[in-house]
Amino acid sequence: MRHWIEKQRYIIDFTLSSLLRRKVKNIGLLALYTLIVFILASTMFFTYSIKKEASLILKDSPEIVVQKIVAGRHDLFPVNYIDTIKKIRGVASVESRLWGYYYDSLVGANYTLLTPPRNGSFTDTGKSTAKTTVVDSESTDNAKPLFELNGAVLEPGTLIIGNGIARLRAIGTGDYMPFLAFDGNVLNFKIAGVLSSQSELVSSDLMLINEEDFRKLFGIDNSYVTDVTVAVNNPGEIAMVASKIKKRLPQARPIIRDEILRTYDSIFNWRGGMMIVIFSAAVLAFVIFAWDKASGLSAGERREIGILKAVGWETSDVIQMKFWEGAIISLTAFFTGVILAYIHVFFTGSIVFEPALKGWSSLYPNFKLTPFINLEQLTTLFFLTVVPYTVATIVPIWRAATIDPDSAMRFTGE
Amino acid sequence: MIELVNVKKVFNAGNPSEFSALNSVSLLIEENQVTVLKGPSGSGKTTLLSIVGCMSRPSAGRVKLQGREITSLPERFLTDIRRKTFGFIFQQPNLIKGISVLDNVMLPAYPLGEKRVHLKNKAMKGLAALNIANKAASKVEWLSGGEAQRASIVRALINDPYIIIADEPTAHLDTKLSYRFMEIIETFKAEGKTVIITSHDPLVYESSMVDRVVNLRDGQIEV
Amino acid sequence: MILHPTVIANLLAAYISSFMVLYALFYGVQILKYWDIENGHELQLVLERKTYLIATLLGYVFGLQLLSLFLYIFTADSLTPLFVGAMCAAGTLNVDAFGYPTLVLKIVNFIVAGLWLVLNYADNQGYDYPLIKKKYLLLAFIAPFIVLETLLESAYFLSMKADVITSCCGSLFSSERTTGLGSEMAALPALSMLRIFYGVMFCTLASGIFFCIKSVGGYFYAALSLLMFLVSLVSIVSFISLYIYELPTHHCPFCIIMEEYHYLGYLLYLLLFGAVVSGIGVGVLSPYRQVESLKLMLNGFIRKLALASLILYAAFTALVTYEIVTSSLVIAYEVVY
Amino acid sequence: MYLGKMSTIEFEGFISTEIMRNSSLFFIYITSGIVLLSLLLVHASVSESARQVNLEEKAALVKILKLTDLCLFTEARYTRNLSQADLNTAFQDHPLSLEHFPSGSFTQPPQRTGERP
Repeated sequence: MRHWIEKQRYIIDFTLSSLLRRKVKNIGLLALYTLIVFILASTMFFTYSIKKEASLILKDSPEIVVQKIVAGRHDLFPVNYIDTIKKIRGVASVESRLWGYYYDSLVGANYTLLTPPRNGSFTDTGKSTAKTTVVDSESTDNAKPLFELNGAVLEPGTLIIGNGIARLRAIGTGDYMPFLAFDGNVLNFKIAGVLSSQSELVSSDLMLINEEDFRKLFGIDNSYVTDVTVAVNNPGEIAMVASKIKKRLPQARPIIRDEILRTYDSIFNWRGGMMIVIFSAAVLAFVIFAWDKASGLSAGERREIGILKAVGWETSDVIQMKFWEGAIISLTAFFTGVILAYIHVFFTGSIVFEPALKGWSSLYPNFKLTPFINLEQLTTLFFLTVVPYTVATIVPIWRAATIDPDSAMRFTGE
Repeated sequence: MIELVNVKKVFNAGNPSEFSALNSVSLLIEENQVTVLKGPSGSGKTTLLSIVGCMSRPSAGRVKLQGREITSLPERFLTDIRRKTFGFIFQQPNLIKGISVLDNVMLPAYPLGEKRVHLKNKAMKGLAALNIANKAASKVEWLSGGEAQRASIVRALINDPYIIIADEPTAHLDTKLSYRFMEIIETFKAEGKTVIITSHDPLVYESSMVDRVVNLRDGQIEV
Repeated sequence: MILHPTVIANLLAAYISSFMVLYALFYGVQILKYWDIENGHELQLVLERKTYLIATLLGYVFGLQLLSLFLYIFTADSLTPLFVGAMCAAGTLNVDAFGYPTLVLKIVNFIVAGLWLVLNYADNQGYDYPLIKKKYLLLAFIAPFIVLETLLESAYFLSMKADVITSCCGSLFSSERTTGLGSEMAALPALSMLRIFYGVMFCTLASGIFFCIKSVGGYFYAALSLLMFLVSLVSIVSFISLYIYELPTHHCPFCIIMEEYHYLGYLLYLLLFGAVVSGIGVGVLSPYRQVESLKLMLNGFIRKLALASLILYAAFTALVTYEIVTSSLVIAYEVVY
Repeated sequence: MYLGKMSTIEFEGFISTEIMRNSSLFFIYITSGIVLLSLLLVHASVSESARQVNLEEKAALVKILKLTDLCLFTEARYTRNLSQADLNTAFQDHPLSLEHFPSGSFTQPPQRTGERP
């Protein structure tokens, strides 16, 4: 065993010196290899961490969201349906939600307007832990305290806007923002507060507005809401309650929370896989390049192997040498690629991908992703980059290793 | 010591460019003797040498080394025998550029996995014996013709083989260096090694210490 | 089909190893047909060079099989959220009929590829390629299984349907999937499995030591080590996993290689696989002890194999016992879930 | 002359130039690579716990405002809230609306549209 280790060390000695001798040829291969690993690693890190973040953030989204569908298209949810849902056993509480979009032609961006629950209050974690007050929907009188966000109370005629909008329109608390109402006249709203920049991933285009203002802006009368969220006593019962709602209200479309999570999971799987499928053409080109480089031995290399074999190296020793050569190049490319990708995705917020991901949206949340890498991603990366490279070079390596020992004898000219 | 029994070597058999380098050569090489294979180029000298030196296998016939049949050994065993038994000195020094003379000399022993310290001492002793120890760390490109030849001789001796094979050793040396080379061969013979040289340089095959001269023509031995 | 990076990596690995095995088989058949050690013709020299190519290819296939076995389990685990009712990799493998057969085939292929390498190593020691015909017959036996495994794996991944939101009703009423192979193994009573495990392990170690001393009973030891392998797999599912998870109901043999359990499963499975490959290797090589060119070295090599497999089994048992002792779970009475 | 001088210096320092064998360099290189990689893993888990506070804030906001979607695909109304039915949300009916790259082309069609109740 001792001899075997010592032999391997000798072979690595020789391989390293031969690699350093032919720098130019290997640098080109290494650069391309690192680029391939870098792009694949960035894709995977990005999709995995955003998927993990989505599942962490959305775990508290409403258990069941019920919408009304008319002729296959979304329709406003009549308030009197709420009582039928309340009668279903297992339903803890039913709350209505009023939300919609407002297209701001000035900057070509869509805002999501949302009426927060009556007396919930929320403070940034920066200052103190988030207080979430339980809202009892029975008390309908509007004397209740309004929604307030770290001190800024949402009175009628004011707005709380997401950080993205503030950045896009360069406005802040205290400024005014005109809105074109459904009936043509202009409503002016004062900005009461701005949501924290930390939560941009969920709230960058969000606008919190009072219920009366929302109805005034969009002309929705009191007997309708956009949709309804249902809280269930026993989480195991969610699917059962949803099926009951479906039976009682045939036009309703109940959406369960873990379906939302599963959808996001499959979106990002699809997105990651799609990038890799597109990118596999580049990997294939690289594999062919590596195969060609490995089989196109220069006269010098051929002579060198001839000398090695003449002097006493056996075919399997030369194969081991070439294996170590491949291993050194692959490890260098793998380490550099992964480290660069990590810095690229988690420190610089994947600048390279930004144009592709942003598309045409003029209001894109700038969010910092929490780094999340595990062994599985690194193994997958290893399989998608190092394995094809190694397999592509097996036959050329074997062909190079079977050069006849007496070729060194025949070699006469200098 | 080495016995060849009607050895044949045919290249790319079966297609029009078939060419038989050796046809039924039988040869016996005694122990501790200096044998010179003489013959014009293209007479199969180098092929015969590569078969004797276990570098390639004959198409037909038998090769015995110290009485042991080695014709149909797998390459792994053939190389192992070659590493331990034969020392090769080629027409060209065939040193690998870019690595130091010391590494070049130690190269044949890499697959044996000897401890590096012992190997280095052995190599330094060999270089000192042919007084090129001062060039140990210098690059191969900076050596003169004679120094390169001597380095390749030290490399051939690194595994202290008891048969030395030299293919046209004096082809690129001037007379002074050729004499020096013959003196080195003298020391091998004194140490009990067997030496096989191919050459058409009269200085070699007429030298006093050559025990036997074999003439080779068109793949056959002239009696 | 789920377009998931790990799924793509799995399929790539599977197709690469089948391609390599078929490529090796192509030359293997040539060797089986034209191999004649006596003559030194061009073809014979070319075939001898090919043996190096095949040995290298099979070496890589063996490594790839091991890596893709673990990646396969990783993929199953990472796809779990996409399926209703799948708690972990065990559930995802149940998604369609191809999950478990692929896993079983992967393990079998890995072991057989390991045996091929053991046979190849022994053959390389002989100076006249003594086992060359048997080696390539075994290769001809391995190839179809690896191709079959690739087909099963692609069927498993391609026919997989993620339960995403459907447009018509939004919520999902897919029925609970019946658990397949995994549940029977879990149903075996834990305590009696514990006794069987230690009993069979004791016999294996005893017969191994006996073989090492007297070098008699190689086949018996090989058979026992195969039996021990199966018993260990079953006991991992039935009681060892309970102790590791410290949860009397969690029988999943795959979660132990995950992060939460400090990747303990890797060590456990590597020890087990190493032990079974070297154990069966003893049996595979025993008939060739009389072969003339292998006579002197083969006995030593077989004894080394037996010793290796003994040490690995002992380490495996030590690790399992350590887990049981340090686990806070105590299975006092017989509980069948 | 210059060449000559260099080789002599080389000779005196011969014994010392052999400071590091190539293979030891290689092993140091490998271990440093592995160390760097594990540093990344450590950094990932450290910053994950540091980010926990931030994640909880977002989760709390989602809980209070009862949000259902990430604000990622903001270029079109019907891609903003993918899980909600909308005039033509990606998942409501046929999703392959390609005019809005990239989210339009990146959303995956639901697998089993017709079969289930």
